Amino acid sequence: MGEITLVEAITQALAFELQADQRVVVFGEDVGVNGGVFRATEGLQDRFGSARVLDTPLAETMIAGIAIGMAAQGLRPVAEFQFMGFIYPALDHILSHAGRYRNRTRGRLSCPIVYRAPYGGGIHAPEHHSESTEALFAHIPGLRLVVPSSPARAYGLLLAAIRNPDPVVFLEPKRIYRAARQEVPDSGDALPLDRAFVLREGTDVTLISWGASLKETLQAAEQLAEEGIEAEVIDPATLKPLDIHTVIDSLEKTHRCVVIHEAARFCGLGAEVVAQINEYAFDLLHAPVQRVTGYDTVMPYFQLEDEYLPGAPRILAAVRKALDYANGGAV
Amino acid sequence: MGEITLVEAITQALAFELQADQRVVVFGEDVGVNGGVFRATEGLQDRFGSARVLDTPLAETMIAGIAIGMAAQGLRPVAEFQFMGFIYPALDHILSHAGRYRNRTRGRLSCPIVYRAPYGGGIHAPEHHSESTEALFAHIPGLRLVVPSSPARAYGLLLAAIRNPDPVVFLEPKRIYRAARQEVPDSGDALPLDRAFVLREGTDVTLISWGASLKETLQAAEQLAEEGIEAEVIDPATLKPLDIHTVIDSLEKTHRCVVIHEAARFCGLGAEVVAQINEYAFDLLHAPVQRVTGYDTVMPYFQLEDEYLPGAPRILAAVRKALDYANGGAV
Amino acid sequence: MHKPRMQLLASFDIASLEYLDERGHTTQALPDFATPDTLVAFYRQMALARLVDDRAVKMQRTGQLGTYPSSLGQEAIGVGVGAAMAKEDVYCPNYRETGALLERGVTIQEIYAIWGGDERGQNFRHAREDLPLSVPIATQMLHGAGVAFALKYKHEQLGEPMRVAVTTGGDGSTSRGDFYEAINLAGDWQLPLVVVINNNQWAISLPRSEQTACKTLAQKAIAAGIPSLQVDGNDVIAVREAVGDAVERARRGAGPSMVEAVSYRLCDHTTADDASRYQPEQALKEAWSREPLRRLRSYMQAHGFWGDSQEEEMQRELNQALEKAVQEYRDTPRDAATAIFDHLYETLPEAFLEQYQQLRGEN
Amino acid sequence: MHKPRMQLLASFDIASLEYLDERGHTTQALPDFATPDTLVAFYRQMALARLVDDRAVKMQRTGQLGTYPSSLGQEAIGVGVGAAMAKEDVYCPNYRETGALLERGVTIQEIYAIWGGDERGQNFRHAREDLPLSVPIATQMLHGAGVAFALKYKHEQLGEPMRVAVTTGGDGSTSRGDFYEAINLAGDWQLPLVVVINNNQWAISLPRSEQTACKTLAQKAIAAGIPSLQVDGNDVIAVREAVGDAVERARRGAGPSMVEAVSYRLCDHTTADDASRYQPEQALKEAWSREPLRRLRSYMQAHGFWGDSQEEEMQRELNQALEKAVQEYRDTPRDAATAIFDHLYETLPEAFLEQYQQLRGEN
Ligand SMILES: Cc1ncc(C[n+]2csc(CCOP(=O)(O)OP(=O)(O)O)c2C)c(N)n1
Ligand SMILES: Cc1ncc(C[n+]2csc(CCOP(=O)(O)OP(=O)(O)O)c2C)c(N)n1
Ligand SMILES: [Mg+2]
Ligand SMILES: [Mg+2]
Repeated sequence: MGEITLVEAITQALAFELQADQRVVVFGEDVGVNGGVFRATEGLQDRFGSARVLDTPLAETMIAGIAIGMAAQGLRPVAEFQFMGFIYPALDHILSHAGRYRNRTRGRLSCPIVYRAPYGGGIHAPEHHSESTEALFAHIPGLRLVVPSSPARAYGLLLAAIRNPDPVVFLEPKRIYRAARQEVPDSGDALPLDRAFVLREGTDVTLISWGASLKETLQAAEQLAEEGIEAEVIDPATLKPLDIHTVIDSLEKTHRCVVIHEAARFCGLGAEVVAQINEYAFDLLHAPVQRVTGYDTVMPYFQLEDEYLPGAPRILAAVRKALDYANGGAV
Repeated sequence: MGEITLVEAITQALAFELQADQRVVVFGEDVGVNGGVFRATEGLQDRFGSARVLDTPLAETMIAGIAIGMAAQGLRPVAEFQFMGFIYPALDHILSHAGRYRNRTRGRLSCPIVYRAPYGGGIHAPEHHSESTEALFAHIPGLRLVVPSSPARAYGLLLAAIRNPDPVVFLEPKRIYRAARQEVPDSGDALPLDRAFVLREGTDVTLISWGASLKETLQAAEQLAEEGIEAEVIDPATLKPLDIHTVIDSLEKTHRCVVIHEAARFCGLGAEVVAQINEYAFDLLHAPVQRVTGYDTVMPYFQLEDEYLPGAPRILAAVRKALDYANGGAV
Repeated sequence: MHKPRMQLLASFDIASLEYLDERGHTTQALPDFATPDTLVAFYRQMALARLVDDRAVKMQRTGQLGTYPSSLGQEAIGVGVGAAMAKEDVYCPNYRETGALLERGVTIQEIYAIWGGDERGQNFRHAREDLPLSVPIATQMLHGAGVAFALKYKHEQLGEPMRVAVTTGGDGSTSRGDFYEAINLAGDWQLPLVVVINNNQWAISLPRSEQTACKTLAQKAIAAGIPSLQVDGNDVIAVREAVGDAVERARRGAGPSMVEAVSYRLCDHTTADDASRYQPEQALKEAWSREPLRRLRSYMQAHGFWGDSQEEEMQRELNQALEKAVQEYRDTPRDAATAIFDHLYETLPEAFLEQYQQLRGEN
Repeated sequence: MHKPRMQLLASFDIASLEYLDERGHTTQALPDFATPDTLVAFYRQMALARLVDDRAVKMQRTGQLGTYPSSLGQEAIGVGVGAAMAKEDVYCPNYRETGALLERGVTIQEIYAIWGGDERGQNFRHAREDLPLSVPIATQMLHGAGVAFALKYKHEQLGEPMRVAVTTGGDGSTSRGDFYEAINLAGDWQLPLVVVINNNQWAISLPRSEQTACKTLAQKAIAAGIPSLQVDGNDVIAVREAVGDAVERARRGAGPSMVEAVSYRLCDHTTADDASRYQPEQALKEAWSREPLRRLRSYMQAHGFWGDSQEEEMQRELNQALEKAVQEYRDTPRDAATAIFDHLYETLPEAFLEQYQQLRGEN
């Protein structure tokens, strides 16, 4: 088989489920002949036909909306938005309908939909091609929000998302689409949703991140290890619902925490992580949880995007702030 | 003059600014002849003509989008969305353009727009008519987010919003549109944006809320006062940017805090408030900040909406939890 | 200035269909389906819709129901649409189609539950596959296109018989991008979708003439490359014929089409509205002279298969059915508070259990 | 089955306009503006656009520019549109209109800055009121409608001279609700808006034929009740004539209209694309035979006002200008990091000062 990249793992999962389940259809802009602008659907139309892998006209509201009708009829639509920057016209249908259909009909109809989109910055793309607005989806009731951070997790979580009986927004960190290769057997085995993954064990500080930022987070952890500081690194993977238990377990050991994300800080997902830690682990904290995030400004055009993205130095600075925090926390 | 309601204060502010500034135009669905479904624009078309107070076709993306072109040409558009539940198709333009135009053009063009919408539950309206999704807008860079909670603040803050050189999402708590009357002189005096209002002083606990929930929050404060517990009640009013200083000042006295909002909890604005308190006032806290919020489910049809909305009993329970918290907090 | 020479690329016609004029006189031979039995059945359903709406408005006034959108004056559209569909077709409604809902087997109690603030009303006992009532204007049209895709897919890929999706929306809905994106996709993918525009001349306070510069709403289908026509929406025979034709076209794989049915909203937008603020009295008076029930009754009476005794008998029966439904609605106990979580996800994620318990008063 | 009798309500024709055929032969008398001087100026601008695009692609390949969308093959549309506008009109562009941008006075350096990842490029030195390049497809059309409203408002309310908004979008843009909502409003409010659809036959990999079932894109204007026509988008004279006519109509208060200009994308969608994956080689070859520069040059040569020496002289001049611009682009120092906050709000709110300082390395 050989090792595959994250984006290849996406393709592999789509192919597996298209093969296994006749109800699965894949559609979006340029996903057919062209195989998607990132090649995430490469070869799928050839293999499964243009009745199951479809190029849509250019209309995101439509892509979101038809998925709901398809799902209500028992299909398993997997809809691609070409970039997260073009998902906003779809928000109405995701929020007003996909996340509500089961509840609205008291279980009569449901929306087992996967809305996929590449997301995040760092690839020197034009404006609107580098968005990280996962928090918008995290606030919407009735959804799941999933972000993979490795080929194996991309494969296993996407399978889980497609099989999940409720709608999932599945954001793919495009900066690491091809950053690493991994052996990912095409076993059809899903990974659990709603469960965090501990990527690195440690006792001194808990680092929480997801998607592409885990790259810098793990780098920072390595660097800390050289100084004898052992960071525990947690990838929630499912951002909503959030597996806070894994975080609390970690805080029992470390008592210090840093949350890292690319998105703007204000009302970002980091805030929810901090709030839940405040609620469930207040007494465990020896220092305020630090947030290392994108700034509260627009994702800049690419000449300045590295200034915007939280890199290892900013993560390290935050860790040191947490570690150096005057012994003891509140009062 | 007599006392006026919150919705009348909105009308009064719109009329003042239409009179004072030829660049102001007001538009939306049914805002003209009908005066708006809540009568917020009552009489304005009669007074200022149908060239300045306009009924649009039924299209929210359009309403958001044309405001941007108008503003780029130097007008001061005030756009109404009939209910917050119908604002989502507008999100793309607000996020991708209104919040970015000044930055994108490095100051050449800007978007001094006010996007108004009635919001919140509690009036026994049909589905989609009771939304509180302010957090979605709070996450968007380049915007201001303002929620008034009294006739006087509605008047002064709406004037400030219209005069503000950048886009403002102005959410009007419809449950209290007519809940109270107040003398509001038509002086044309704006209130400051980006500043919190202390509605009640107290020393024992800080209650933070906005919009309609302040009604129950203040009720709870009164009830606490009867027991000798003095709550300080803060209305941020401008939810983004958030005036955290006023909150910290309060925490210097109270050391305990409860945040109350109608919106769903997960990634709600309460999370940001908690996160900033964690960052700036960690040592001040004697108890974890409590969040009293809507549940993480869809706003129910009205038979169950009172189960959903955070009422005074839930606020009181949270205050007691904060007050009873085992002396001392962390460690 | 010299006018340049141009080459003609394409031409389009929009036509309209009517069988019964305002007085109930036929303007052309009726279609085969228009037997006395069928027409009586249509009339009965229209009368029922009117009763259901009327009672709903009264219940709202006495606090027994929330805001309610009556379909007074538009009964022919609802009933014509409902009658044109096969049971196994899928209806994707907006919120103002009492007649169509009743035809589809949605019960009166369910309709009242929905507007009485109870999601259980959307859990249709009979029309299991029909979509729930949709409040956000025109969104249901995209869902309808998705349903139509699924029906075509199941026919072509899984060998099921071809079924058709029918979606309705108002004149106002034709201004929304959703409407347009739906018909464009339907044309592009040749989906078995029928779009019915219920042009009742008003979108709350905005008259049809200010909604768009178009002469007809039917012509908007030209932008999607799909066929369309206008029908007299007060003529249930014309509605049934036009929609039936569209449904059959879709069923035989000949693709989508659109029907603009022109009627008039003879009531306030909803019980929360006061149409006298914006609606010319004269227009309303004139519209009453074109309303759908009377003209059909005139025709039935003129042709000798309807009279006062049948009318009385029918009204009695319908009222009985209505009373029974109202009683059942009133007797339905409020849903449990925990219902707000019970159907949010198939299985409530652990992360929300604490909130669930809080709601149950357990912590 | 008996076919029902229908009444005709409305008819619509879509026509197309051309002056110069593929070989540069006139198919009808040219409009008055088409003097040798003007045509040379058009040709020159088209040639410049092609050079600017060509160099951009090369710079991208060598890492000096980010992703770039060339307008190769569509120069006649850009130049025709730009030439049809008065300086004081307002252009609301999409992202692929090099010719129009240059006509509007946007500098080559600015175009390169934008695609080189620098917002300063959007701060047009000359076209101060034109909207920035818009990446989210069709959104600019709504902004254009808003601009048109403002121009009409300033004319009617504030006594300013009437100006016109012109917006462009691709064939793909006509599938988005934004497009439709914009033209519907423009028709409804009779805005001074001209919508130009640059139909280059592709939306990335989706061919025009799969974007919509419509025979023409021009017919989509029927859904908004506004006039439209198709022009040969490889014929700069036809584009200039049709858009000029539309602009003048809007200027005299006669409302909006739409022009579909048919050309062909002779390049990859952007430098990030590989069109050979989806584009039939033959189609590309054929399209080259219709490209806009050669046919105009043939005409100019045949009519004796252009020859090899003029061509060489022009190419030399254009290349000089280009080199100068490239040099200026390369010499522009990167913007300060704090720029990401400097223009977010007119005045940075206190709440974000801490982040600003962090960015400056101050804490
Ligand atoms: C997207 C959206 N915007 C606004 C509303 C508020 N609203 C409810 S009905 C209505 C008018 C609808 O008019 P029309 O489509 O003609 O249908 P009708 O009510 O006449 O049946 C409006 C504006 C809504 N429900 N959805
Ligand atoms: C709303 C939106 N969706 C998707 C994209 C990604 N995208 C960029 S260009 C393009 C195709 C556009 O085709 P067309 O409108 O014909 O313009 P052209 O590129 O051919 O000039 C797509 C899908 C986008 N920029 N905006
Ligand atoms: Mg209507
Ligand atoms: Mg194109």
